[in-house]
Amino acid sequence: MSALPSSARRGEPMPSAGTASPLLAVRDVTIQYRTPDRLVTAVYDVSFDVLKGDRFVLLGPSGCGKSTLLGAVAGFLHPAAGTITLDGREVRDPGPDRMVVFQEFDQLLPWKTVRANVAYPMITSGRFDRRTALERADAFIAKVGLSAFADSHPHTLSGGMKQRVAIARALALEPAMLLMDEPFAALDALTRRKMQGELNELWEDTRFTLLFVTHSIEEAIVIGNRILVMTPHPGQVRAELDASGLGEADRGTPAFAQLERRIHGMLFGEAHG
Amino acid sequence: MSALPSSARRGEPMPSAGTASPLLAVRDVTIQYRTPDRLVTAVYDVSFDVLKGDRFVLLGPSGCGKSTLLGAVAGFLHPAAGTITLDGREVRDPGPDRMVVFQEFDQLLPWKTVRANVAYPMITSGRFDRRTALERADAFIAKVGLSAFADSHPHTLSGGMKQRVAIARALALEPAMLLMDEPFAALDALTRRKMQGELNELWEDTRFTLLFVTHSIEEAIVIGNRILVMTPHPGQVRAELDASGLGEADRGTPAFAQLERRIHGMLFGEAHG
Amino acid sequence: MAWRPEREYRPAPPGAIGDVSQSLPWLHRLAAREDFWRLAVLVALALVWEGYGRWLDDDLLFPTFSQTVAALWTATVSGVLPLRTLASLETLAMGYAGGVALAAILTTFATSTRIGAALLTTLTAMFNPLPAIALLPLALLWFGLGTPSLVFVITHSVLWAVALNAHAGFRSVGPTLRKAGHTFGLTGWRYVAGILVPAAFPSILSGLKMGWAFAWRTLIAAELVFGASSSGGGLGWFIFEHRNQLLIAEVFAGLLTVIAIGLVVESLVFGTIERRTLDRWGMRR
Amino acid sequence: MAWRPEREYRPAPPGAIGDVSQSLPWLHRLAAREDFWRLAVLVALALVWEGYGRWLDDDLLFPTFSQTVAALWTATVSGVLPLRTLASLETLAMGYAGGVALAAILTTFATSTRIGAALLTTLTAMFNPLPAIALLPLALLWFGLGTPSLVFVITHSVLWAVALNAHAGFRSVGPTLRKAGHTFGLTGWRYVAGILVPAAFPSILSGLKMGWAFAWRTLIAAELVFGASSSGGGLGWFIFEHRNQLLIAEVFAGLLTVIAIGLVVESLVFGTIERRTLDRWGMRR
Amino acid sequence: SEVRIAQQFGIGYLPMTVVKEQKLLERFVREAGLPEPKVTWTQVSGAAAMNDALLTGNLDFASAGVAPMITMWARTKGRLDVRGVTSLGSMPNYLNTSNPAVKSLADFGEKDRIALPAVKVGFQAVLLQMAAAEAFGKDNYGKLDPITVSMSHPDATIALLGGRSEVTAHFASPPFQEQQLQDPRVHRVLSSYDVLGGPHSFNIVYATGKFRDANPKTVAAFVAAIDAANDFIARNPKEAAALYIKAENSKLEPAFVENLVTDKATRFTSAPENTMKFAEFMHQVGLIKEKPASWKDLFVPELHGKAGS
Ligand SMILES: Nc1ncnc2c1ncn2[C@@H]1O[C@H](COP(=O)(O)OP(=O)(O)OP(=O)(O)O)[C@@H](O)[C@H]1O
Ligand SMILES: Nc1ncnc2c1ncn2[C@@H]1O[C@H](COP(=O)(O)OP(=O)(O)OP(=O)(O)O)[C@@H](O)[C@H]1O
Ligand SMILES: [Mg+2]
Ligand SMILES: [Mg+2]
Repeated sequence: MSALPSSARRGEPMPSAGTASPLLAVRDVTIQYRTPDRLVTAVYDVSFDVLKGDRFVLLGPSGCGKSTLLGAVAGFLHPAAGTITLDGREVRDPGPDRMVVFQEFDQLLPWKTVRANVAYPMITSGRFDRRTALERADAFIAKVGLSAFADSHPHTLSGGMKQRVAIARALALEPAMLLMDEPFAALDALTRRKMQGELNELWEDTRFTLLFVTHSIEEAIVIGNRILVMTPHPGQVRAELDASGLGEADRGTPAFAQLERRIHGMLFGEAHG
Repeated sequence: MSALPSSARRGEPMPSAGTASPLLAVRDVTIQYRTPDRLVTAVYDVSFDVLKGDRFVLLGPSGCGKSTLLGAVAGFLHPAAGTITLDGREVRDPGPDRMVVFQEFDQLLPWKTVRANVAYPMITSGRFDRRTALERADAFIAKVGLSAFADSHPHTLSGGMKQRVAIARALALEPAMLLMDEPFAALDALTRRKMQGELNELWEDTRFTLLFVTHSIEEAIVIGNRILVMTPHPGQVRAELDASGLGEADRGTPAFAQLERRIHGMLFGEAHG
Repeated sequence: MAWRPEREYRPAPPGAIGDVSQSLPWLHRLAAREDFWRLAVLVALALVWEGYGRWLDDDLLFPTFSQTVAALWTATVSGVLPLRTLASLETLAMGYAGGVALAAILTTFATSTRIGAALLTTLTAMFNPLPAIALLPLALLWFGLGTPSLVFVITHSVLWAVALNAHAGFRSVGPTLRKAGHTFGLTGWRYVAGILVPAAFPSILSGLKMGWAFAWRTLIAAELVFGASSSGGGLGWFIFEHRNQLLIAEVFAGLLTVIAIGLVVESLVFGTIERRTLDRWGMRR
Repeated sequence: MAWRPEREYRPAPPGAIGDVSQSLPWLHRLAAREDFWRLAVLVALALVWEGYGRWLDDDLLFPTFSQTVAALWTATVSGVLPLRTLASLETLAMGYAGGVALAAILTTFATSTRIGAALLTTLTAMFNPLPAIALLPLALLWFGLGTPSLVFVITHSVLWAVALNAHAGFRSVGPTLRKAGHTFGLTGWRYVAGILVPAAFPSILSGLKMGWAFAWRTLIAAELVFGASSSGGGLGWFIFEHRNQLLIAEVFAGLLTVIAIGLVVESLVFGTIERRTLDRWGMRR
Repeated sequence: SEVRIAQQFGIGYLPMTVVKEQKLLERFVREAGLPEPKVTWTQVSGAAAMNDALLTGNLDFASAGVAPMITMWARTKGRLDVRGVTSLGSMPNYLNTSNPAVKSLADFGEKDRIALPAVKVGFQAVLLQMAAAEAFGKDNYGKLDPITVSMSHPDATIALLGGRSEVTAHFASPPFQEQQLQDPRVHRVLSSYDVLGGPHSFNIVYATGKFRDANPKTVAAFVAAIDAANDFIARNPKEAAALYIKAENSKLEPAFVENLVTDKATRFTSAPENTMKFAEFMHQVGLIKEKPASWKDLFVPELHGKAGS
């Protein structure tokens, strides 16, 4: 990959180094899928850093390898080349230090109540004892506004409620990083907006580190402070942008619209810069 | 139900009569569900008329009975009181004169190709012979832009593509009415907008009569020329509004925003009028 | 399009509509109950049996329901039938447990490796159609006469149905749930027990139900083939013995016991499990 | 948070990355094939059999694989085994067809009415655990000695597994697909055939597979009980005859035939159906 | 008209095999002045299936051991009225063992297992009980029952000869008993002839009263056919053995089969022998509720002229 610093940043030192030491460092990562008779390259030579407290968004068209990249960070997949390190240790397996919230509604264990679902990984990971886990579970269920449903089974909840439980479950574990793969994509537009707002509030509240996948430009800007724009398949980095000044409240402002247009241009091949 | 004409329309004749004779007439309809041990009223005393060529939207909060009402028009359910007539004949059973497009992606027959899916109801309904049906199928698949996928099976399509196939299938049959129950609710925001646009283009093209269910105010205004606003459970009519002047292109205009706010007020209990 | 007026309505307040959700009369609720219809079917079948038996009028061939019940009563009071039933149930329980345990191992293996999957499907296709007698020599060789061999054959009959269903169930567990489990740091046995088993529970349960039916079928048939020693002997032997003495009402009493136990286990044991698990979890197909 | 520079990159053009999608070497592709592993399992099993048989060295109890194959060859060349196999297959086909047909009726009934559902579940719970001998008197009474009775017993063994699975499959057809079918104006039989059957096909197929295994099991066992007219007799009778003459290698040859047919049907017939339907439709669980 | 006959496996059914192969029944029916019947032969694997087939009207002539036939007689008396039509001859059944320590019934220990086709109720089980009654006293007829196990003849033979299972003894029947005795480790403990004090009928052909009343000439012709078959066997044992091997598709040595046929303990005769002793014993131990007054109660009048017992 030929790094071409944009005009604004020309001549600066290694940009990915930043100033603080990164929590997550993805370096020259290439990821391939092995199908029964082919070897498919999904992600090619991607590098980026996520700092502690970042809301880092992976944005790109469908099929560009966002989920693949997130999966590699989560430990489900192993890069064919390059390294992924979390807090200096290489990522090998999935683990409770990188909780994942998926797009699908079926990520909750249907055989457990909402409370048990939230408490379960806390207990199995051995990080909290049973009592503390249940207490924390109740606290985080309250945070996502579902206290009334703590004893319900997931199948009695709506899609949005399920996603909230999944977020509560992930946050309650205090993971080093929270990974979210289009968590709101299957929700209707109204609910989706509401959830975006809630996520931002939760972040204000607990300041977790977030790696967030989406293919909605608007969502990327509302949620992220850094946005990694990816190319179509095979996924490469197109740009790493700053969105720290823009949030929900800025929807419809000129700055918001400008960034939106800029990203749109990058994604859909119009002139940039 | 006490009909209370709004200030703007006071003193006018039976409003539901309109000027043309209605294609679909729903009169004082109450619908109840019989669960194993209870009888639940879902829709109470609802009346409205749909004229030929209308894009009639049922709008209301989740659980207010929109799907129930649409199901009764489709013939899946029978009103406990009141009558539903289509072209003067009472609706008793489902039939190919009222094709339904559902919210769920699994409404296509997975064991048939896209072409066969579109052709199947034309053949089973006996309205078209096999050859004509296949020709029409191809024509309508082209209309929704899926000609390249005519020989694919549904499981290889994305959610949006599946909904397009369902729409093509419904339109190809030339039903007296097209019923759509939140057909775009499960799509991501980008795709959703695109599909709304496509639906409007199709309507410009073929001028079918549409009964459309949604709980998105914006979608209701973009799609509908008439909007029936319903109350929360049990569903009653809150208002029947005109939106014939507003479409996609008007998103963000003051008129659009005003209607949006007015409906919002009706739905969420703020002062109206 | 002609101009149409807008309209606003003042909806009726909730109280004015009457009970939004009303109780149904008891007859309706009764008719909605599964048990009621099952009972009706049982009664109807008993009546048909009695009628046909009376019409045939040949107690050597097909005794009536009442004759069978009388024989059942006598055999129960004398203590023979309960004893034999107990013996059968004991054997059955052991064989069933063995089959389920083996199925668990085989399925775990099949779920974790390619060759394991091939082994399971191939073995199932091979051994599932084999009748119990085919195993007789090996059973006798390895386990000797009597109960251990019976247990072996029952194990064989249960194993494939349970393993096949469990494997299918495991395979159908969605990738999201799998990944979620891995994210929790679950691996190996804890992963299987914590995620796969409950997620595949509908399939596993239907395998267990089927396995149960086979176990009975096999037991009754195998007790005849395998050295039932005269001291012990289960229900199968009870049936065979009376058949040899042409005491057909007793034979039917034995079969009725099999049926009754089957119904009880089906509705009480499996029914309760289903209600406590699948229904509560919203996983009933 | 410290300030961080924005960056833009110029991604490598597609050509520069090399083949985005490469072919794998043949060894990898072979290892990915199910058939390869199945074959490996079969060969391994044959080797184990041969080894154990040689070690036991008791051809009365457990002949080796090679002895069995030799007996199979002789019996095949003499034409006896093919004849018997054919006879069995014929009976099997009739019984299987009968079971499937009855299951279709019962399931249609169960799907359309409450009492039908109760009937199906109750009858299944009752009759599924009953061994074939329990039906012997009725079979003889209604159908007489010989093939018709065999067909009846096989029908019985197939019926419940198929009906149970089909019913479960029908129940699992989603409401959307149901409604879609109704919207097309389909009712009654056209609705069942056009919507329910294909939608429930995975379940139905697994029921058919299970029914097939039972049919074999039952046939082999039942041929012993029902006997054979001097002219005919199937595989079960072949096994019984040779067992009576203590020709155990021939007995095993008979069982091997059963296994071989099972494997062929499983992989050719059902495998092909699965590939042509479920896989193509994306309905494989 | 059709005549439906069923037989089982084994050399004990040799007379029926001869009747079948030489079409003797057809001949005697013709000679009795009736039109030649269509005779259907069926093989059935056990007495229970045989009885079911007879009771459901699927058979005209059934054949089984003495014990099942007596049970059938007792249970159908006064209704279907099943009776013996003819004996298929007398043959000894041997109790063989592979335990060298066992010389008589008294030597069987806790660890021994005696295999029988059906414990307590079958032909061999009744024989063993009769032997036990003689050895240990009338009331101790059930003394050996606890060490008996149910097993078919071939399975028991494999178990006994294999020497790997607990089965140490087998109350067998021809030809299995002779095959077992070819193994030097196996010896005979007793013969059923010792128990009954002489030859006894082994297998019986029986029919329902309804059939007998409707077809008296066919019944008589059947007896005559069996007599003719017995005559043939006595005069041409070698050919009879060859006939058996061909009909049963047997892999046994012709000489071995011929030895079975010519064994001096074997008598192919239609006359029932010592059947009353069976009936009395079965009545005594409660297997049947009613005792026949004499052997003639058990059999059709056509046989009453013979030297039965
Ligand atoms: N299991 C797999 N086997 C083979 N190829 C795969 C597999 N999963 C993904 N791919 C390929 O990798 C590429 C990236 O897929 P990925 O799911 O990461 O995309 P994505 O950016 O998450 O898309 P979306 O927005 O639709 O979720 C795709 O083009 C696809 O062809
Ligand atoms: N099968 C059913 N049995 C009993 N009650 C039902 C059933 N289906 C719906 N209801 C009740 O009827 C009411 C209306 O349901 P309906 O599905 O029509 O709402 P909706 O407006 O379509 O909601 P949504 O926007 O969530 O689709 C609900 O409050 C629900 O409680
Ligand atoms: Mg993705
Ligand atoms: Mg709805």
